[in-house]
Amino acid sequence: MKISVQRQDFDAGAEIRALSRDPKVGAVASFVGVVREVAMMLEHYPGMTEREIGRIVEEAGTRWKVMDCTVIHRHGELKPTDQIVLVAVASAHRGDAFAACEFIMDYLKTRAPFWKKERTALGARWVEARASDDAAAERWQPRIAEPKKVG
Amino acid sequence: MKISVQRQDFDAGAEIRALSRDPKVGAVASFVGVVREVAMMLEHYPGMTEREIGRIVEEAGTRWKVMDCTVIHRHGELKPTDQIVLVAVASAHRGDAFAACEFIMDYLKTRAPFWKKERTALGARWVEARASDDAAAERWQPRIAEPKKVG
Amino acid sequence: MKVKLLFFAGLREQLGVAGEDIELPEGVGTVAALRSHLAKRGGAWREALAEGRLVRMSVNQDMANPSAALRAGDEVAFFPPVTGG
Amino acid sequence: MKVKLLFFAGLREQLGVAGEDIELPEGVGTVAALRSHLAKRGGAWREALAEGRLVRMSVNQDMANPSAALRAGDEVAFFPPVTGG
Repeated sequence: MKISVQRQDFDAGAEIRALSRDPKVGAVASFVGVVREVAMMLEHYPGMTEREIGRIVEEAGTRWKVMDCTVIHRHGELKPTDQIVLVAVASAHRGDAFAACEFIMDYLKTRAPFWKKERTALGARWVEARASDDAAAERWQPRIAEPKKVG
Repeated sequence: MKISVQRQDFDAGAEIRALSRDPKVGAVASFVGVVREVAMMLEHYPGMTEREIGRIVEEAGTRWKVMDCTVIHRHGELKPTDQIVLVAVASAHRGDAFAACEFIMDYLKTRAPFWKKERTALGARWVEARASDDAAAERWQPRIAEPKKVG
Repeated sequence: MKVKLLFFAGLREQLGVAGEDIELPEGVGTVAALRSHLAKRGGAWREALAEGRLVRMSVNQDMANPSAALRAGDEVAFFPPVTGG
Repeated sequence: MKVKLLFFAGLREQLGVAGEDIELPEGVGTVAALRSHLAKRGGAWREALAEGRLVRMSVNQDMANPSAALRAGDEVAFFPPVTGG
């Protein structure tokens, strides 16, 4: 497992390649988030960020057969078309790899302490958290079972 | 849209990067299939393969907001840990990118004319089609509506 | 009328031939009829194309149903269920 | 007891401070109590930490509920809902 919070860019291909060195790996699902249209500054909480991502990845490992995983999240100044985040998950089969990768992204969006400040033409403004991201993370929650009636 | 059926390896990172040049792209979901444990020869039907992948990608574009897409599938002799296939989908948002990428992979597995022949210690054998792959593709089928009763 | 036949993967190996051009006899006008026609050659042909065997067919590089009609010059391929990806 | 405070993003800018070490008065033993205590400083503090405002809190780099207990030496952070990824 590799978790890195860094200023510099990353090479998704090299990271994916590194995850497929184990001959038991048959599938690597990955996601790259990219800056759209507006430049931004990404602030984070050093220390907690890595810990939180580690917990998210660990949680994914309890739900799916994850053989290895790499998460890289950039911080600092980013401009349109810059890569922001990479989540890559290696598994024997593609179903596990896809599900774990999407799960990690959804949770990263709602739990990892990063904040985006957009540099718009009208000035800088902090991006507001989106309800759709909460909803995306929410769908992975186990439904709480109805309490059993004691007769 | 880029579709390539080729012998040589590919650089997933460069392909992902190429899909994020458009500043409207915010998400690139991708999948790399890798040879597990046993060397193999991958045969295909030149011409039909590219057409069929094109149809699969087009179908994905009618279901999700796909901004661009790259599919590379290798053929010929491959050994363990070699990359076999890349599907990368660019979209504004991650939900569309993930769904379209998984859909294309599932359909590729059941519709694109490729056949794997494994080189095992006991000799070469053609891989049998798996029911689980049919099931994976099947789940994307729209449920057929019950015919309406005419009174 | 003449059509072009192609065979792939295990089916190609079993038949010992990758393709051939054949003249279809009167009455062989669909993919299913062509399959039966070829199976009648006996030996490996009967075995590989027997009704119980899972064989996929395409016409001019489009997946085809058994009832698909054939026309002169068509490229008709026979192959096992696919296993790529 | 002493705790270390950290503020991030819009909250840090609104308060004009990234962090401070403070001595907690008697009776301020939970994250919620600390928040109220800080809000009583008035001005930007009252506004930024008012009950209606969505503020997330962590203790020693773990997300914390308002009822989480504080201990001497804790690192307590206040920040807006996250927007990474």
